[in-house]
Amino acid sequence: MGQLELAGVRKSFGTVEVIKGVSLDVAHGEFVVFVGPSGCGKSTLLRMIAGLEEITDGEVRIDGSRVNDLPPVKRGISMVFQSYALYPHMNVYENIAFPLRVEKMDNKTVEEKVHRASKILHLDERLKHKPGQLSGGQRQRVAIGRAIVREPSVFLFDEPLSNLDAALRAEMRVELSKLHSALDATMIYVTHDQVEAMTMADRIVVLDGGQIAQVGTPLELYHKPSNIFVAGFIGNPKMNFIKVKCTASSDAGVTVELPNGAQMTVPVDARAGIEGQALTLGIRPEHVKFGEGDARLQAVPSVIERLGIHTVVYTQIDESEGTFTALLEGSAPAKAGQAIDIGLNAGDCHLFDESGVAFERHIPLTEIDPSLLTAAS
Amino acid sequence: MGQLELAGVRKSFGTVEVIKGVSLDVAHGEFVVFVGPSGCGKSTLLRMIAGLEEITDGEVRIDGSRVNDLPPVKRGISMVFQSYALYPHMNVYENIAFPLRVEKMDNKTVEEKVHRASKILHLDERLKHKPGQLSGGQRQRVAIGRAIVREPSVFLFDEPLSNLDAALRAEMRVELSKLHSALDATMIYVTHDQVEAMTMADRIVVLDGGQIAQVGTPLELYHKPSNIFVAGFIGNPKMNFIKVKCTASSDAGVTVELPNGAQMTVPVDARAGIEGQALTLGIRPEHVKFGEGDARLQAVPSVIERLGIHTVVYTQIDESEGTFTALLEGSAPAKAGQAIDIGLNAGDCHLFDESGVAFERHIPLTEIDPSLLTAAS
Amino acid sequence: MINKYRWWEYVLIYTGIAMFLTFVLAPFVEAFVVSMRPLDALFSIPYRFITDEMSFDAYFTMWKSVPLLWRYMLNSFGIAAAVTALALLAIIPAAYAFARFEFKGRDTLLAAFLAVNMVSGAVLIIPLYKVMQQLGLLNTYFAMIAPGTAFVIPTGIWLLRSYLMRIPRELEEAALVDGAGRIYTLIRVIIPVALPGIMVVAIATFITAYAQQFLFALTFNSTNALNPLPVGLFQFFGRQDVVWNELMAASLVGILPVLIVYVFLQKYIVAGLTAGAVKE
Amino acid sequence: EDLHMIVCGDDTGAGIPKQAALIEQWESENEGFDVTVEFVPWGQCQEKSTTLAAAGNPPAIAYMGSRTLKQLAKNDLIVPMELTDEEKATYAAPILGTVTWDGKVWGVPRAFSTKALFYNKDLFEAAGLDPEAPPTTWDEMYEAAKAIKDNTEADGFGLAAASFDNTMHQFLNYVYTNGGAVIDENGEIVFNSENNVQALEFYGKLAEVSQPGPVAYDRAKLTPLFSEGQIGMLISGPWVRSDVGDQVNYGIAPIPVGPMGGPGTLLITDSLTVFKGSGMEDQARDLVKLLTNPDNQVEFEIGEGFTPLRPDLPQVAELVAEDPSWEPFLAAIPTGGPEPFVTDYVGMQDAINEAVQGVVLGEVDAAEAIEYAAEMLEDYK
Amino acid sequence: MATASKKTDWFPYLLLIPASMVTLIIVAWPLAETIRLSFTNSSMSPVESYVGFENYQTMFSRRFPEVIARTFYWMVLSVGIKMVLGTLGAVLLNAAVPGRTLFRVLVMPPWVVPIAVGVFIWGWMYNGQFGMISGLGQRIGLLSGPFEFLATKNSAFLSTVVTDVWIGTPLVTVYLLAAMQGISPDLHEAAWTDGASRLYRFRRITLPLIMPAIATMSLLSAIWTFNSFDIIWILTEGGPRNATTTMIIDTYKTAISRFKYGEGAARAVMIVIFLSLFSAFYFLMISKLAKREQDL
Ligand SMILES: Nc1ncnc2c1ncn2[C@@H]1O[C@H](COP(=O)(O)OP(=O)(O)OP(=O)(O)O)[C@@H](O)[C@H]1O
Ligand SMILES: Nc1ncnc2c1ncn2[C@@H]1O[C@H](COP(=O)(O)OP(=O)(O)OP(=O)(O)O)[C@@H](O)[C@H]1O
Ligand SMILES: [Mg+2]
Ligand SMILES: [Mg+2]
Repeated sequence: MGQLELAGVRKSFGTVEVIKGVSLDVAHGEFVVFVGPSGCGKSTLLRMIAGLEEITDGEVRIDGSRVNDLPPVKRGISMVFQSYALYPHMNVYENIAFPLRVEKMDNKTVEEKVHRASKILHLDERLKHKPGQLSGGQRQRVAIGRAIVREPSVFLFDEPLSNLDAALRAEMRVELSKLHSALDATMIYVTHDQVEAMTMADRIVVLDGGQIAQVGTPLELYHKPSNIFVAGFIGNPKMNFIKVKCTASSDAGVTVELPNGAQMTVPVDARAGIEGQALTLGIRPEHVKFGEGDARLQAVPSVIERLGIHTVVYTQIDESEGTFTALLEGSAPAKAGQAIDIGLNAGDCHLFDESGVAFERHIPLTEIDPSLLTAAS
Repeated sequence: MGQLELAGVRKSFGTVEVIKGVSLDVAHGEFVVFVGPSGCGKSTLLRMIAGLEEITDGEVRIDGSRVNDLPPVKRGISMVFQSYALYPHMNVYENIAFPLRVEKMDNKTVEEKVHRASKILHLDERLKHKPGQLSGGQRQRVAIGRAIVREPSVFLFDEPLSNLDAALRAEMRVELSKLHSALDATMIYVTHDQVEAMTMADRIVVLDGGQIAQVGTPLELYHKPSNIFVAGFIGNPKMNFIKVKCTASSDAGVTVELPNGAQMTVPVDARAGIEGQALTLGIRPEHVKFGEGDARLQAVPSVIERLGIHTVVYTQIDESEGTFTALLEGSAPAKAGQAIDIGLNAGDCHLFDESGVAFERHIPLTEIDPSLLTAAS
Repeated sequence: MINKYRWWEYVLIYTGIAMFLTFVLAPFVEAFVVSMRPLDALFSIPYRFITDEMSFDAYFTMWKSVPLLWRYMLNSFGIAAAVTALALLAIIPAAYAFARFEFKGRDTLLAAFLAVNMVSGAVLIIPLYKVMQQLGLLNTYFAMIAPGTAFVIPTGIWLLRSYLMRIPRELEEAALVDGAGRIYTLIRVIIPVALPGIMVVAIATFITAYAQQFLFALTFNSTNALNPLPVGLFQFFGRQDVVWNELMAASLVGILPVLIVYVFLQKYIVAGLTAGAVKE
Repeated sequence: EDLHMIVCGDDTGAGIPKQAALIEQWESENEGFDVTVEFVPWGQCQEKSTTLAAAGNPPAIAYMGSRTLKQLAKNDLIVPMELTDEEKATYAAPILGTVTWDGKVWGVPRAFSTKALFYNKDLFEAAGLDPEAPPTTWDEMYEAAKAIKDNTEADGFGLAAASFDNTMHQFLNYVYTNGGAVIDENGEIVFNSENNVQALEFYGKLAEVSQPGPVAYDRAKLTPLFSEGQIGMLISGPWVRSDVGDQVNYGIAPIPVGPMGGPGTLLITDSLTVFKGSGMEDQARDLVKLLTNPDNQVEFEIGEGFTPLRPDLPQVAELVAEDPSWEPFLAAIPTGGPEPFVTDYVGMQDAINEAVQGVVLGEVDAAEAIEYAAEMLEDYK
Repeated sequence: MATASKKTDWFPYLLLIPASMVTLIIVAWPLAETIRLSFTNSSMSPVESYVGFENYQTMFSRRFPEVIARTFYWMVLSVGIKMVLGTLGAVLLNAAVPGRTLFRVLVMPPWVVPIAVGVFIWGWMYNGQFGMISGLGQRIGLLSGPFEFLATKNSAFLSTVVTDVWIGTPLVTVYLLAAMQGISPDLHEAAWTDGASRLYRFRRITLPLIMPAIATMSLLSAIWTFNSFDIIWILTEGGPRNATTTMIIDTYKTAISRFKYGEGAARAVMIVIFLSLFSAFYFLMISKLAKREQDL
């Protein structure tokens, strides 16, 4: 079984607290992804679960029992390292067999298990090769092979795909997803890659400065980020933020005034006494419209990127603010230096108060097919 | 001036020919990107232009005069290395000043020029730092700074962004584009990143095994790849290929039969006597429709990735063939294991003959606004 | 292109190398010339490089005048090999500890080891003799091996430590996660991975041990059959006159084995040092 | 039991097999004793024996320069040989003097050397000198050397001044032929004398007519020069004869005499010494006496080419008859003087060498050098 | 590596046992004994008694300061030449010219030969009559007659330095060569692209980047050179007139040749003290220099 529980886990290096009280429940068989900016403590948290890093405070429980003081091997976990950490002097077979050799398993059983693993990972042809002779994707699979022969109940991955090129990464992503369904194991996966997080996770844990900013399914995070940090972090290109002023709040939503004076009522839960406050409006680049929408803004694109599928327009809404990005369709007739007409639909917008907390959006839950939320598993 | 010309350029390492006769004209001020799979000779070609690698045969001309035997500095080029090649023992100021120091320029002029460059690149605050203390993006900018102080007419970049993370890369892409327009210099840029190539290039040179596979604007390559290699290489996710049989050829196009028996007339230039031949049909994942289109295919998705904006569906059309990828809208109700109805529009399809050469597509030139083709410059 | 030289640069480089090599090799040429002359023709004046009476006789007669010569060479080789093996046994774990673990007194201990370099065997000879005597090691190979080992350990630790620090920590962590004990990890993972670095240390140790085995052998050993080459060569200094030609011949033949070892292994030295050197 | 015997030099001399045979004979007579002979190169030989003794593990017998005996005895490292009067009588008095201190004999002479003047007759002739009239006084020697230096390609004299023991030995020849001494019978330093200043002055003067760079030369390097006809004269021991062979036409004469003295030479003996603490001192003494009894010793000497210790033996007469060139070496014995007996031999040697080198290099004048050295010697007596 | 416990981790200490044992027995104990001896009048004789600082006093009352100065001069000269030659050699061997693999091998023999053997050969070379240097010098006309290199104070001093340089240079060369090869070729290409000549690149790129290697090597080399014994001993025994008597020679002469173990031990202790001071000073300077560069 692979049920995992973190209870108020803390970690300090010297006097610096790096993990500041993290609590999390992971069900057996779940695929949980940790994301967050560099240095937020993802690796540290993972290493604490693995037993590679001492736990300063709090408890880690696996299947209900405290494992704080157990060495890694006793926790029933396996870890795949970012650098793969393959043993360069052993061939693929011996690399995969290593954990079994440690257990002094007899040769026949070893062979059986290694062959089973190498079959799952399509490595049969490569067993005689040294890691140096393998491509990045193959190395990755060897590292996974070494992790699965021990048949652990929890897998830990630390940015396993970050060394691969885009094409291979896409391929491996698919293979990892398949593996997850095949193995019926719990997986905890650290990444800083949006796409990986969105495509593979059952649930995503967004970490910020050693604390959990939000936990939820990918689409929850995408559609209902609970604060400005998560909103900005999830989604690529990044969500645009515009400073607005609240003019009214009603059941229909909160009405705000854009920098150019346009007004718009965003369908979010109203709050009392917020009229006149400065709020932040969020809109994802892919929701920006060209020449249509509830509110319009004029802007002069400074750079235009044509990706074939899309056209990315970079502009500035207001002198004082950062870049505003719009993702338009491939053949959108935008041109650098020529003013264009940008539109926002109120229903696509997010709204955040001064402390960065999101207003609950009125997205009728039925609009997202609930079955979709686990479709990727 | 920065007019560059390659005439039948060849390069052998020992007995292995790596560049097999490349001819190319680059106009002054143009932004040309070299792309191609790993090992195809991109770096080698760039280094030959730079003068870092001897030219086995053929000529490199800059502004009309042969430079084969000139050392780099005499060619009026500057190069930004993939690894940046910053001098670790010098601070940012000295790194940028290095080319000027070599010229024994007086201190005042050096200071002026370095400050001008550091201003353009927003490095003013960092002049005292050593490269080791900089982030990836800052290092990148220092490398560029060192290249621009010499005010060369041709800039060469060898995968300058490949070490950066996604966010920084997007940012630097924009900055490089801005720089290009600001400096009015010719730029030759090597990358293996699709997005970089598509967004920054005036023209893209696709290299394959030491030869030019196609030269053209990004949209030309995207819409009218001249062969199956370019078609597969440009675009992400990759174009899907389906084996089809030609049943007829007329002015309206070439009619082909799909594996499931469906027929479709692809609007491409007809050729005589191809009836009955096996052809390859290409369709980009983003052009695959869901439940509509000229031809329909049934397929069972094996993996579904939900990126928020899109849903990526991986499936197989036919036992014998590779993965078929479809890029559907974010909320497309696809589910792994549940058959879906995929549709292709004949107008979106590409067609290739047995040797991989494309049939000229009937895309009315007017449909692509000509001004768009240089919009990114 | 960057490595293309103009003709005068070639001239400069080759002249430089020629001068450098002349300095380095001249003594060997001299030794060879001396070894080729019969004893009474050695002291010919004025100096001439080549003379008619040159022959390889000394290379044959030396085995007769110092009958145990082959034995001395073998001893030298064996002692150096044993020193190398023992030193590695001490160096590898110590270097590993210094490279990987945080423990109380680490820096002090490391400095202490390095300080051994500052003590030369020559000044410790008397107390050292007493140690050897108490351990009952006098007149055994071990009397030459043990002190040789002690004095190569510090440099070895220092070299190997900087090499080990470049091995990714994750390799050990992976082994730890896979359930391997620390000794198991050291033997099965670290040592094989560090082999290039160990190779350098081994070669350097071997050469040092081969080149510097005079004093200890002389003082701690009285059994002629156990003597290493440098002590053996002293037998060419007869009471009244030195058999120079045979001495030189024996010296040249004596360094041959190490030289051959070096020729075969030199690429590891440069490669392995590169990994270790740049770091510090 | 293991009887450890250290012998200096190598085992190639013709005397060694004879010695080995005697040892074997002794072993068979003394059940349970096993003699291991260790040959140690000259440069390190005495240091080694002494180091072993100081560390408490002395060899039973060691070959030591007789000059060290006083030092060893004073430090209680060796035992006296307890020779009977009869045994003593077989040695000439000056020879016995080299091993006697405080009334006891501390070692038995094993190797002995005396010195004489070698001169190249051809060079003498070439320089216009009489080849059959070798110089008998310092002045004559200097004149002859100068003549050779001036009139031939060769240099007049072979002078040793390197930092080795041989330099002091050479110098002592001049001290003894000029009536000088280093230390008197009472153990007082008498180095600072007019005799010695003259000797040193002359040594410095000889440098002018000697081979270039005397400071780089010790005995071993001078012999080849003589063989090559590069120097006209050389003061050295009997072994030079075999080294030179018939390469040059040379004569041998007694060492020329200084203005204040008479004939003289330096007598150097190396002795077999019995160390204290090996636990088999008696057996060791026994073996030493066996090896050095008149018959065995002379056989050994002839084999090794040493000057015979006991000139009166019939074997010696035979030897001289066969090879008359021995005569000058034997003749010198009665007038010879020993190496000075001090407690810090190397200290003395360094002090004297330094004085010699200083004068040869022209850095100090003789009187000053002697005075300074004499002061230093006070510490070493 | 952290484990899940807070107890002291004995494992690293365990790993240090073999090296420590050997060092303790062979170096530390004899060293302690040497320090003890330095306060006694120990000599040949089995009896010894404590004499306090007398040995140190006598040592300094003699010409010891001169010996110290000479030792440092000898070391600085020798190490300086070794570093310069080694750097030059490394540059030459790093040049991409045909034959460089062979050259790299040919540089090594001096390191590989037993020191004593190398010094015998040099002794022969320095001979004015039969040696190669004087012989060739006369041939070429550089010397008017035989010149004995070991016969005058200055030439003997320089000769010992040259031999020490000969033995020590190969290791320096190889070490610096390795350091140079560790510099990414990109850096040179970048500088070349900017028009920097070979010399300029050496000055501004190669040299600064191998500076750490030069620093470490020069310290190690200094320590070894300071303690270098066989070379001087075999060539000159410290002569002529003490011109080549360094601290280690003086120590050996006192302790072993003259059997004054107490006095010799005092000198040995001085060597260790001087070297420690020297190394500490050296490290201080290096780290200060490094810091200054960082602050630039
Ligand atoms: N051994 C350590 N000693 C001190 N601080 C540490 C140590 N390991 C990590 N840290 C600090 O803890 C913080 C979290 O580090 P961690 O490696 O967990 O970040 P991360 O989220 O994995 O970042 P990245 O995405 O860059 O890998 C960082 O600020 C880091 O500097
Ligand atoms: N110095 C060299 N000697 C021999 N072969 C070389 C050398 N440099 C490059 N090659 C070969 O030339 C071919 C092209 O190399 P190049 O570096 O130009 O590829 P690339 O297109 O830049 O690839 P990547 O995207 O991986 O950088 C490769 O097959 C490579 O192995
Ligand atoms: Mg991390
Ligand atoms: Mg490349």
